[in-house]
Amino acid sequence: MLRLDGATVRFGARAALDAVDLEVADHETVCVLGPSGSGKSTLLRAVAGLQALDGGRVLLGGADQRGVPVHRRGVGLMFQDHQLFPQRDVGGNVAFGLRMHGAGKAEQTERVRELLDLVGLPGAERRAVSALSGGEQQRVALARALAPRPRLLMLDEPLGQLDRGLRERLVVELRQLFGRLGTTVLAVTHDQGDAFALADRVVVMRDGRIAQSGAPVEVWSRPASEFVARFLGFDNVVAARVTGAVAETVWGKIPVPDDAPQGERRLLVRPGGVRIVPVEEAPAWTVESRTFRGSHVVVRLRPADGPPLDAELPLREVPGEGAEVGVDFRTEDVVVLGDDTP
Amino acid sequence: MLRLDGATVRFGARAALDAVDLEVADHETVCVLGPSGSGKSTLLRAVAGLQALDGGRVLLGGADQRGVPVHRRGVGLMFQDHQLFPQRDVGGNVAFGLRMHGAGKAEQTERVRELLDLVGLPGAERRAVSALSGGEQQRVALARALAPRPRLLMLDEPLGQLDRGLRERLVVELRQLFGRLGTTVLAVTHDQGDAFALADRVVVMRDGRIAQSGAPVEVWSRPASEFVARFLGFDNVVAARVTGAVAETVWGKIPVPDDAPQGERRLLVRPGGVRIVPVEEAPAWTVESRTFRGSHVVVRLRPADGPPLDAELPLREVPGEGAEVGVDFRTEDVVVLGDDTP
Amino acid sequence: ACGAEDGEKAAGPSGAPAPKTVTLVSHDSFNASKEVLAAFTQQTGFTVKVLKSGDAGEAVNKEILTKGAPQGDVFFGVDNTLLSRALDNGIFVPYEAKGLDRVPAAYQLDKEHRVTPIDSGDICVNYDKKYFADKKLAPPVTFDDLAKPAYKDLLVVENPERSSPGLGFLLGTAAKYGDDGWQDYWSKLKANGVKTVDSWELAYNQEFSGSAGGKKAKGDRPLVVSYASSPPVEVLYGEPQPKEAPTGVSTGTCFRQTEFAGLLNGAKNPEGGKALIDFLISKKFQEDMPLQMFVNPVAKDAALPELFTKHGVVVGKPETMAPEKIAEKRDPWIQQWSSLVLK
Amino acid sequence: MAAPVAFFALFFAWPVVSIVERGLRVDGAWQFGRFGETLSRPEILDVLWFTCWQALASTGLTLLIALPGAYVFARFDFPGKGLLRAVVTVPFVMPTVMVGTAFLALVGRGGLLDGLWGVRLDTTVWAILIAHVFFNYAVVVRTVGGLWAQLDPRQEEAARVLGASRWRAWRTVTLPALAPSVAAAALMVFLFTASSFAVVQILGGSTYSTLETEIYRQTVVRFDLTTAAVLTMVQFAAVGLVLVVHARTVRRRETALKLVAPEQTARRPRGAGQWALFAGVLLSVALLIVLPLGVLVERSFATSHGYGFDYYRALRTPDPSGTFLVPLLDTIGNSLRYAVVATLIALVVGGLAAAALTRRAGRLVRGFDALLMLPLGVSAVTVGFGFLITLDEPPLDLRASWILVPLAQALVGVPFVVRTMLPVLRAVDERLREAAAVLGASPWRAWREVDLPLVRRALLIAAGFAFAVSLGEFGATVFIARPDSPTLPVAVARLLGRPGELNYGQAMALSTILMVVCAVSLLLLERLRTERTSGEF
Ligand SMILES: Nc1ncnc2c1ncn2[C@@H]1O[C@H](COP(=O)(O)OP(=O)(O)OP(=O)(O)O)[C@@H](O)[C@H]1O
Ligand SMILES: Nc1ncnc2c1ncn2[C@@H]1O[C@H](COP(=O)(O)OP(=O)(O)OP(=O)(O)O)[C@@H](O)[C@H]1O
Ligand SMILES: Cc1ncc(C[n+]2csc(CCO)c2C)c(N)n1
Ligand SMILES: [Mg+2]
Ligand SMILES: [Mg+2]
Repeated sequence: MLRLDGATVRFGARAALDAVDLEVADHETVCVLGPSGSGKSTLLRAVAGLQALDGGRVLLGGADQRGVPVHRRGVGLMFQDHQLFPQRDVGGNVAFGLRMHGAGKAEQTERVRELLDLVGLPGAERRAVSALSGGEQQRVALARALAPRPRLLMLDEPLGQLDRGLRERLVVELRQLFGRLGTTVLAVTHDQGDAFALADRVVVMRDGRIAQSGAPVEVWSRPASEFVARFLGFDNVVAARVTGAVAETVWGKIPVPDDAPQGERRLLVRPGGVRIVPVEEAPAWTVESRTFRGSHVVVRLRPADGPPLDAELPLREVPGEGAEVGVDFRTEDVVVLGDDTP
Repeated sequence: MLRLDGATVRFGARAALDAVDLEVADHETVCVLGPSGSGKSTLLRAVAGLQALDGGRVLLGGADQRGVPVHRRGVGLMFQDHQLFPQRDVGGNVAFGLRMHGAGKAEQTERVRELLDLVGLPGAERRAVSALSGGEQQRVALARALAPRPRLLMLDEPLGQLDRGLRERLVVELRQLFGRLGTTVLAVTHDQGDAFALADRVVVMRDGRIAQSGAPVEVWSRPASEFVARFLGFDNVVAARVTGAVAETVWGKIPVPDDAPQGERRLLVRPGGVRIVPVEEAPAWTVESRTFRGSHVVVRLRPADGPPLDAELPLREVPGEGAEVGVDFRTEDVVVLGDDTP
Repeated sequence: ACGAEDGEKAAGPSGAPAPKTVTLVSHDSFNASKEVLAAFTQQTGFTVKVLKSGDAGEAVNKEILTKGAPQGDVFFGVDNTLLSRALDNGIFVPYEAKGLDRVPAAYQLDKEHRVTPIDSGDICVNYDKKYFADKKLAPPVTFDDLAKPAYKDLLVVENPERSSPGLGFLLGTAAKYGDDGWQDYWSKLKANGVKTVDSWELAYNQEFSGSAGGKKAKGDRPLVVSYASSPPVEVLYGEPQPKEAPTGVSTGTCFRQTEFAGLLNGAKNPEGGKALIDFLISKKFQEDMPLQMFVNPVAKDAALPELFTKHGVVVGKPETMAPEKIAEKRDPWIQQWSSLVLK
Repeated sequence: MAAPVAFFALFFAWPVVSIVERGLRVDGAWQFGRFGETLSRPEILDVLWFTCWQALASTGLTLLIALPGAYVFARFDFPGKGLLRAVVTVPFVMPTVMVGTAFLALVGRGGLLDGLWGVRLDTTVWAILIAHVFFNYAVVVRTVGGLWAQLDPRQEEAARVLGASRWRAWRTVTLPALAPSVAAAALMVFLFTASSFAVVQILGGSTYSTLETEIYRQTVVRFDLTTAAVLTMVQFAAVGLVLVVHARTVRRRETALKLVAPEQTARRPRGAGQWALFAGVLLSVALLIVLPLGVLVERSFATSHGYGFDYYRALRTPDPSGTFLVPLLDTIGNSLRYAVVATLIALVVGGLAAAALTRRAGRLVRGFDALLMLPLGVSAVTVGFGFLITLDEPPLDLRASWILVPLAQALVGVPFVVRTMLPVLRAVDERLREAAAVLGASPWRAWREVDLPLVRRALLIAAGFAFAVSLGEFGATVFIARPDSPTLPVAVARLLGRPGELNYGQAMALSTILMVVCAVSLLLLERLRTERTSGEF
């Protein structure tokens, strides 16, 4: 469906997209993740033809898109800042794409109703967009992008301003909708939960390049680099010397999977893989802080030496602040990381 | 510091704020949660004086604010859609409040530098705001709101467009900053993680009213109503008849805490409190779907009768789709809910 | 700012010691050389302040509107076509100027001396000398000539409704052919290809082949309604000055215009005003006038400058008409003329 | 609000009402019967009909030709843009007499069209329409372009990704956003062309006449003040009607827009389509504006013995008859001084009015908004005569005072200032002001810090207009300007009113100087704009 060949976009000296190669198959849903300013929006704009490339190519359905005007590309884009049309009401905004594609009045009305139902704004057709709350505006923008059923739909932070309940419902319904229509989707999100729930494949960007790309479970369980690991929120990264199934670190000896690469490496311990045990051998770990995170508590443990270690614990297992505890690692949650050149 | 007495704001027939009573103590950080359109932004705007009240009062430091113009209230507000000044560069935006408060040139420069460092945009002073990515704009807006150090700082979705890593760092640093300066903070967020990490107290809104207010742990562990429970993402709610320490439901008998209210009730089982056990007694539960959620997997279980049940399981314990399993409940994760009139 | 304050303070309201400034209100074409005005100041002690108030019609109308509280003391520039309007509205008070005896009685149209004749000029057809020389054709001399086939498609005139030479020419034909005869004459002119434009500027600078502007605009009309004084002015402003005027005057097509001045009703400085009117018909001013406003003096003792004697013409018998009659007939004639010539 | 109201009451409403009253009440009796009588005369009806349809046609034609120009100026970046923007504004200052002459050279006998195809348009209505486009091209380019350059281009992008072609996106998204400024421009063009005087007179021959020429005729030639008053009332009614229609259309379209810094929206043309548009606009400017002006320039150099600076040199030497008491070159200084004062008055009064009108308030404010526009649609003669009979008592005996010139000029400048600024001011998102308020800015400070930078471009455009208008203003100046300080256009007119090659040549030379003075002043104003903004950035 979509292919990028060395796509490059430069703003002054800075490259917002740096020779990006990416392929999205028909009917696939790909989520783009990455820190703020890593070039996610620029990627979507380049595909849509809103941002001229300084190098490389964009292909849609195998055809080079150079010189193809935006409206002929058959792609849809939901803007990060919505860009609703202030002169039109909600209905007029949602129906806009349909109108451009020559849909009849009745079809427009019907589809607008459907979509507003989907995004949880039934009956909002005649409301002014300036009188909507932030999240309501985002939902109108989403409905507007969905309306003309483009073959490639690109969404820039489609759910960012919605609460969790609504978001989870929408993720499920969007997935079903895309499945039913066979839409190819390229979505930007900063929420890994959304990305993992929505995507067949995730792409992690860093400074205009692709740092890792793969199925959600794969990226999650085997981050390719320290950057990806840290980006996924794993801060428990430490230098290690791997020998066989054991890694030596400042945190002590840590069991690693058998097939782990050997030698001087960076090692990730997922917080969920840290268990608190009674102090067996000195030096003990000190509980430095506890952050309540809803379903679990993140406990920061300070070793005698080396960087602190975060452990994700159920509420009922959390030790008191300042307590001295022992630590045990679960092998499945230990990952030996690859090189950190993105 | 801040008190609202029956604050009411109506848009046409609809009340965006419906007799809201709220008190925020000095140096307290309160997070406002709530579904999209529940009146969170309206609440902040009313406090700032940008939205006239149709009823009730706003008091700051004990003084009724009726008739006090916005710029004399000594409050800061970061807008949900940023509203950066398009004709000024990043530095000009951040320095704006300082300038209005008569800070000297040198102080401005120094403080702008500090704040841009804080939000992770060092050296961005001379950049045009229209050339920033969405997240970068949000960070500039945050810096701009922080700059004049208002006694009451209100933030509307301050971190919504940022990735998890940056957000977690900022939450920690902001908390420290507010602690150091003694700032009173009223922040809107849709991210419960942020709310729980940042707030001394959370306020959950529903349709312009306050549905629950309390310390994060408290709200989390004892949602006051089915609405709050569902809003927090707990969909495992079922009708129950509570007798002593046991509740009878369509899901079978479920153990409840000893002090639980008795009689016909709604019952919440947190997904984390559902454990999969081998099938012991018929009828068994069927694994309907599995959603990968990063650190855990949400498994939807379909009973022979009644609503489906979500279980949050570690990756390694997830049964295959379509498998028949048994279910066990952990008493600590079962909550008997209160009345659902907000 | 704009350096206009000076001299104004002296013009205090009446009651104050005799004002030292006398204000002359006139139309755009008024001009006098500095030395001459300075001489007046020397003679009388009054400084002259000049206010130009639009074209002649506009200026007169303004005086009528401000009757009783005029902008100045003396008004100069009402001609015989406007005289009745001015007199009927009573904007002037009688004053018999000193030295009026030097002005022929024919010019003195108001027996009550509310106005004093100052200058006269003739509106006549001008011709492009070169054109007629090239064509070896004698230029027309009389009104009748203009209607002859030899001069078909050669004449451009101004719309009498919008232009004062245009009106003068119409009045000239009416004087010549009579109240009921001029219509016939104009029908002939029309049949002979007369062209009408709205203003003198257009006729002279655009259509007339004998002027600098007309040449550039490829003007193709060698006959135009202008003034008898136009040829000398062409010489004066030639670049370089030619030995002979490029244009001539058809002396049998002229209508005489006389311009008057009068003391304004309600003048703040009537003494100064009277002195100024005296001065306007003095030999000094009368001799300065021709080169300033391209008109002829009315005082018998005033000598014409060389330019006029050399390049000007003597109009023997110009057409004239009484102001009262002009006032009465002007509008209906213009209307008739319009439907006759424009439709 | 009080200052602009006082200004208008004193220098517009009072004089005009007085002169109308003078006409309508003869010897204490109201002459209302004259309405029916006047309005039933077929030639008056002809005049009304012609006035309206030619103004509508001129307005439509101007929009058609100038909107692409507005786009090019707003969204394209090209070398010499500032100069070109100044050049298209030059017609604005040109005395209409000169313009008539220039146009005759194009469309008249022996003109370009005549030479090429043997087509002559003089005395046809086409000549009038084209000249009106020539005059008012800049009105559209500047008013519309001012807002256009600040529109967020992403709105159009949003339409494009929803399947709209470039043209469709423009029509459905950009045009509605521009509607208020397009309406403002159309309104100004309509009022100008409806009250067109010299253009109709020169290019239309004696065949056509507008309400304006008719009022002039009744007032000045026939001195029939009653008929003139009736016609003035008709003019009022017509202008009022147009204003109501305008207010109606605009009110529904005014929305807060996301405005961006204009510097960031312009870029080089890309692709064949954009280059073609660019070239087309350049061509139309060359044909419609540069060529007529070029004719005047050419004539200022063409002496009887080839090209040379003779006429310019003559400007420096005293007139052989001593007609002008000051060397003609001094008129430049006079013109500039008047223009600067008039611009300042217009900016202050218009700026205050625009600021007051920004907050869309009640009927009263709207009425005032309309009142501000009236001077554009009311005959200069009416106002001039009105001045004469009202401002005649100390301390307001301004009849002979120099200040009357810039005051009269400002009367025309103020509507420009208001109409160019309002569409932008009303598009400023209220929440930007709110953002400033929560950061500690008082309402006045917020206006200065938020609105002012956003309208500064519009303000400078308006200043350019006001300046150009007063530099070229003729109708009011000619009867007020004192003989010792004539302005450039007045001097040109006096020169043209006399026979003689030198007079004609000097008129051309002086007109050329007027063009250059105008273009240079506008360029300096543009410079002011870029310098100030770069400080802001
Ligand atoms: N100016 C307005 N006119 C009419 N209705 C409005 C206006 N502003 C907000 N509303 C409505 O009031 C309700 C509350 O809006 P508010 O912006 O406070 O919601 P919110 O809680 O901030 O939502 P979100 O999380 O989506 O930003 C919404 O239903 C919204 O549509
Ligand atoms: N018009 C522009 N001019 C200059 N730099 C730009 C422009 N647009 C974007 N950038 C820069 O390019 C980089 C990538 O921007 P982009 O908008 O693609 O980021 P993003 O990944 O979408 O970030 P976010 O999550 O914050 O929206 C950023 O550093 C941004 O500042
Ligand atoms: C038809 C028409 N005539 C003249 C102008 C030029 N102009 C605009 S304002 C102004 C000053 C006097 O009102 C002048 C001369 C125009 N734009 N449209
Ligand atoms: Mg982005
Ligand atoms: Mg909100």
